[in-house]
Amino acid sequence: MHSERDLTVDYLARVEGEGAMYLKLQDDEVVDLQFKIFEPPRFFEALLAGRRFSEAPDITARICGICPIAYQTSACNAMEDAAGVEIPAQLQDLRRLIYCGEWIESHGLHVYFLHAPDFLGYAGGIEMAADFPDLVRNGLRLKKIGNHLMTVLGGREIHPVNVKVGGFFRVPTRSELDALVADLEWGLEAAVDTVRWVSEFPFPDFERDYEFVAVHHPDEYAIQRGRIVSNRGIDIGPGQWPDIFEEEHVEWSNALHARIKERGSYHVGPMARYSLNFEQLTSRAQAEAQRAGLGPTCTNPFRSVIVRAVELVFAFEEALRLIGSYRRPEAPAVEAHPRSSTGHGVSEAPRGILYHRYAMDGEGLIESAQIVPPTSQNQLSIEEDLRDYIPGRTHLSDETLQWQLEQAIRNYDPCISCATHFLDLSVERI
Amino acid sequence: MTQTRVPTGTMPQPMRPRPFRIQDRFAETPDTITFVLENLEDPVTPFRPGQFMMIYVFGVGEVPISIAGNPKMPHNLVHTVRAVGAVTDAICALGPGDVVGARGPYGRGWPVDEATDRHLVIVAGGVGLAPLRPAVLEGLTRRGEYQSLTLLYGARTPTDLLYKQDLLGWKASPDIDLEVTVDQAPTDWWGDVGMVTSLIGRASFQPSTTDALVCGPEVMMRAVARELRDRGVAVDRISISLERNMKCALGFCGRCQFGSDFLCKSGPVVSYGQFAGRLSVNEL
Amino acid sequence: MNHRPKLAVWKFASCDGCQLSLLDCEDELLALAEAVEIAYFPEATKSVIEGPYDLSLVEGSITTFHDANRILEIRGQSKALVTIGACATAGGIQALRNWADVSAFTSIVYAEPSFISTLETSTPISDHVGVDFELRGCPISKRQLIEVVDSFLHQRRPNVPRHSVCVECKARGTPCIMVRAKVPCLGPVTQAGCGAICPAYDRGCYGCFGPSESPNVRGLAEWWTTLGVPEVDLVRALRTFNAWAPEFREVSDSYAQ
Amino acid sequence: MVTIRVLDRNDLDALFGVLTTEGFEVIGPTRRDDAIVYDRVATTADLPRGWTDDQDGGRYRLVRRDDDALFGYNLGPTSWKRFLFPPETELLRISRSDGTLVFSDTEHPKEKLAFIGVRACELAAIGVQDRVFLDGKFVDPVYAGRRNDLFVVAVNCGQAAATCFCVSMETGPECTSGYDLVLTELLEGSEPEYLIQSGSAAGERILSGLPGREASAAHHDQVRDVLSGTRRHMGRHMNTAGIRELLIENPEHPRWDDVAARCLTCGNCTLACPTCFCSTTADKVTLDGEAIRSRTWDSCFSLDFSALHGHPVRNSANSRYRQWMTHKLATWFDQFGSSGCVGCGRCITWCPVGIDITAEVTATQETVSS
Ligand SMILES: Cc1cc2nc3c(=O)[nH]c(=O)nc-3n(C[C@H](O)[C@H](O)[C@H](O)COP(=O)(O)OP(=O)(O)OC[C@H]3O[C@@H](n4cnc5c(N)ncnc54)[C@H](O)[C@@H]3O)c2cc1C
Ligand code: SF4
Ligand code: SF4
Ligand code: SF4
Repeated sequence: MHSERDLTVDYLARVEGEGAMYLKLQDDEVVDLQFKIFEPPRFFEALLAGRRFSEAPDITARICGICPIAYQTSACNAMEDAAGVEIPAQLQDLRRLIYCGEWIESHGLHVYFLHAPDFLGYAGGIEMAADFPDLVRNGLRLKKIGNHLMTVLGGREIHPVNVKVGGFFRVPTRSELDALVADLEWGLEAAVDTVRWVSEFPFPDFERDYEFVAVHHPDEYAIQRGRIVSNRGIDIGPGQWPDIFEEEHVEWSNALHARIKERGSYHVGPMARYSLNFEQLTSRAQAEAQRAGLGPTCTNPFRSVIVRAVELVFAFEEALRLIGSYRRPEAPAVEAHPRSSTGHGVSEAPRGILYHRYAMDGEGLIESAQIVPPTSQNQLSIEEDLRDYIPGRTHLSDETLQWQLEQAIRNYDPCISCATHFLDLSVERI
Repeated sequence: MTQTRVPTGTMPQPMRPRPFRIQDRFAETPDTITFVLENLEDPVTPFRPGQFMMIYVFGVGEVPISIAGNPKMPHNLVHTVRAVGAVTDAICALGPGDVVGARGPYGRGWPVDEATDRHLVIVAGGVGLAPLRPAVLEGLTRRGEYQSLTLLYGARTPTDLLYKQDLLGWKASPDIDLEVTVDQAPTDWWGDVGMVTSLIGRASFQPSTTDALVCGPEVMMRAVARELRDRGVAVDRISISLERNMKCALGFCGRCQFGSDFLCKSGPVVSYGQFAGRLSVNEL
Repeated sequence: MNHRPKLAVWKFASCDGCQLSLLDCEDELLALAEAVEIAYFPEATKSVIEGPYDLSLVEGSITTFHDANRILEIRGQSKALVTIGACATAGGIQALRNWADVSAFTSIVYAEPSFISTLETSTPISDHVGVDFELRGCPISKRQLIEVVDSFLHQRRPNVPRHSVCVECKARGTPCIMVRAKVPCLGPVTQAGCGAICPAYDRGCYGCFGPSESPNVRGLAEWWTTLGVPEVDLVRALRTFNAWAPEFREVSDSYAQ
Repeated sequence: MVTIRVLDRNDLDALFGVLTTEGFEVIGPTRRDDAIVYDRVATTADLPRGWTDDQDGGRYRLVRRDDDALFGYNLGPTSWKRFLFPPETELLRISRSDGTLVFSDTEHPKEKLAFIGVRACELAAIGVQDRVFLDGKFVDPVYAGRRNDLFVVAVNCGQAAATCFCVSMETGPECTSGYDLVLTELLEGSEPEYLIQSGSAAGERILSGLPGREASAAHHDQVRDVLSGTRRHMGRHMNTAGIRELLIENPEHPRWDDVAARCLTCGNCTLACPTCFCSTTADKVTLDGEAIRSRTWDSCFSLDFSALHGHPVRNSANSRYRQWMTHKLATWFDQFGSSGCVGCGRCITWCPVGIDITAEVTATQETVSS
């Protein structure tokens, strides 16, 4: 006798944006699986055409309210590549600092509000607060510190106004940054506690053999700049992106799927960064990771929550270091003059690599644009995780299975707004 | 340079209201409510007819509202409020036992003292009767001091009339000549139909020794004042009560300016003679 | 606690930033969750409580047939409906398609345009259903969001001034950037609410809160041209996150000709 | 008694020192964001040494001087009202308890302010706001609290900006009253010198504790020359004869439409003006249920300012510009016994589209008389 099941999640919760999952099962076999992104398309690549190169950071920030700094940074990197300008070290440091703010805010939100409730069996962070008020309050405070850092440097936390091609409009004063130190020091300890707390969550046994792709920089745990590397031999500059990666368009989704040419799926995000750049974490972050039971790589996607917490420790330490060594740059930005050229830019958004490519004309007008956000890159990997996760677990009730599958999606902290520039989960059992 | 005109030390905030408890609430019309307020800090709130209070609703805001009670009975504060927006809606939603803030009284009232030995003609339109009610009550108390006391009152429909009990009593009283008119009326209506201006011609008073007090919508006040003037009432013997936005009632916020005057200080009651020019300027 | 008002948060075409603003109210969030019942807010919680809802916050613009119908249903289930953010109040940046040929747009982005169903236009929610209050901004201000939610809880009108950004800029004490540095600024015709951030960070306001209560956009445009701003840049400046707002659109169209 | 001395820059630093020791918070001119603004200053090193301002309608630039003048500029965007009448002030807190409302005045920490570098027109402007906030039936405690212990170090202007017209308004350039100490910066020698004169007992006392020299006749001559030079170089002029009647009697003048086409109704002029005092008051309710009532700067250019039953009385730009200008130059006389304009020119410079109150007056005068 065959058992046929359909599981459908029409509207995935606790992800940024609108998506769904549809799964068709025949016995233990996955017959059909679609991770759908129905967030309406907004056509950013098209509407960028004809805009001035200097407008790209502000316009592309509107692709995603959760990680605007990532968009602004990748856009700046690409435009600076096109214009052929180098960003001096002090301004790079400031970029890194504001980016730390975004990591703190985004990871804080995901760990405490979006992901932890899955492990502890709550519908959401607010419901969790009823039983663990102090914990949730700490999560909020931690996240707020990230937001505050972005506000001081960027003017506001969502769609900051201070980032521009070439650097910043205005650079902060020493005293503005010093005022952040006490909070960041508190945050660092709170992040350490976070690692210890999440390391005790119940994790399913589930390991996958991913091709991890992340940005790598010889001098630092890569955030705002670097080359693209993988554990299977990729090591390219951002400009070679189109040689290695491609995007395909599937019928069920408003988001393009990115893949490695010929090889297929790959995995970007905290686990990729951690596994590829472990050596460059601070010793405290490494020690906390080890204490939490992680080795130098992590291949259980459910444990990404620990990796995010480790990255929180890192981000706080890094922010403190950057503030400690801050010297106000002479000029807030270097001039970028347009020229007819194409530029590529990558940076590590909280969810993984964010790639931008622009072609501009001699007047500085954008001719074409391509934006590949982390969630598009992880789509195949997410679908594969789901396929692999099901065998041996089909005895579970629809409800439990559905919850666990949703959780498997949330492992990626998918950002659907990004992916469409992109969830409903449906499982059908035949 | 050191400013010695004012004493140093802590001064109370003049914007601070005092708590008043609603004792009673009557619906005058579907959107207009009369409240009787009890001062929770002082036994009395003395005022002059035509003055107003700033009434505060928790979390919503503060608005100027005329005092509609009897000046001889200052133990309670009576207000009639028409719900037209954020604060007035909130006030009208309150009931007995609720507490509001109130500060005042503020402003220049009706010149009832100046009118002694003369004819006192009071003309009201719609809710404009609220600020005039204290003048009517004062006029009745001091009836002997006036040659005559007339109230001409117009409203859109009989339902829109305020103080219906008062009106019936006044109608029956020999001390006051009351004429009431409405724009539209059902068949059982006891008063007139037509504009309030049409009542002026019929009322018996001696224009040259008349003081008129007028309150209603601005267009109505202009029409009434012109009619009174045409009958021979001196323009500076016609008083009107003007309305402008007010936030402080102390002369600080600047909002109640009407040309050269702050209505919170030189108004709300002003002389028509002085304001006729300004009233004809658009958007002043 | 007796009946708490039910709050729902809905999403249409948008970046999620405005609803994230609610989660960014770190100091108020838990108190808010006590004052209201968060009945529908998928970005924050799986749990769904059936309508009707006392207050619906709607983010995003209408860009698909499906969404044009969905907003009708939401309106039907909502006692009060407040739109949040430039997408919902003016069509957002995606309203730039309203000047373009959408099929061309689709083929620029997607390899298989036939998979994509979308409307020709991106339009504000108020073009489709009655709206009780529009909260502007790209993104909205947290402070104003709390004010609006609180005002609906207490049935009072939100205190959200509609005057120009200049009022906040002067209160903040920033020397006007257009006057002191000839930097084109949309502040004088843009609604306050952000706290006049841009000029404080040494750049001109780019109009993300949309037109102010009585914007003389043409007057400002003429002044910009005297400052040497090319007309094409003027048009671009008016065509960003509130491009489809009538007061901005009218002037950008007249300069675009 | 009036004491007159001559100080050099170091002696001036001693003045900063004495004021700080006496517990004053010293506010003075300093360079920030490409402008000279008023903010906390600690020593003369914080002053804009060697900088001046170049101003015109809708235009302000900082320019280097070829000397070390500390007060060699005219006026920046900040006016002193910012400190006496702050942009936002909490007035009250209201809480609900035991079925009643409890109103508590917000306590404001006592401010002992010393202003350094107040110009003659600004002294006049403080005088104008004193009449608004202190001399009426009600006294504003916030203003009074800041005003009472104010110590004013004024400066006679050594130059006039292209937007200045204090001579027309009879408020400057010479400081004649309203100060505790007044300085004139003398730039003839190799190092700037400062002739300082007391104007109050408090000034007298502070001055007596300062170093410095006797003033010579030559010093006095220099002061006279400085002031007459400034008087001759007024950048703007306003004919104030009959101005009150002109504006009050011409509310329907076509010039109002002309300016309305240009005016952005942004309100900058009112906010930059040192005498404008208008405000709004609103509640903010915290989620734990306390209401906070605060007063913030407002402007007759905002529609809510004149709202009656939801509709503004002054809806057109025309009527709002008319309210502003008529109030400044005409109805102010009736309300407060002086002009509301002191001739500082800030509204001209800081109007983003350069609308010029003096030019508007002239245009109206010309068309009315012809
Ligand atoms: C001296 C005086 C006496 C008054 N007496 C009464 C009275 O006895 N009964 C009565 O019902 N009404 C009276 N009014 C009118 C009443 O103050 C307004 O209806 C009320 O302010 C409207 O506020 P709102 O918040 O309900 O309306 P909204 O329209 O929501 O208010 C919007 C804004 O406009 C202001 N505003 C609107 N209308 C007025 C107005 N007419 N006057 C001042 N500010 C206004 C409010 O303060 C607020 O700033 C009086 C007004 C004045 C000036
Ligand atoms: S009106 Fe203009 S010139 Fe006159 S005091 Fe005000 S800002 Fe200065
Ligand atoms: S000009 Fe306008 S803002 Fe200034 S004081 Fe007069 S009414 Fe108030
Ligand atoms: S005159 Fe100038 S500063 Fe004043 S409101 Fe008009 S445009 Fe703004």
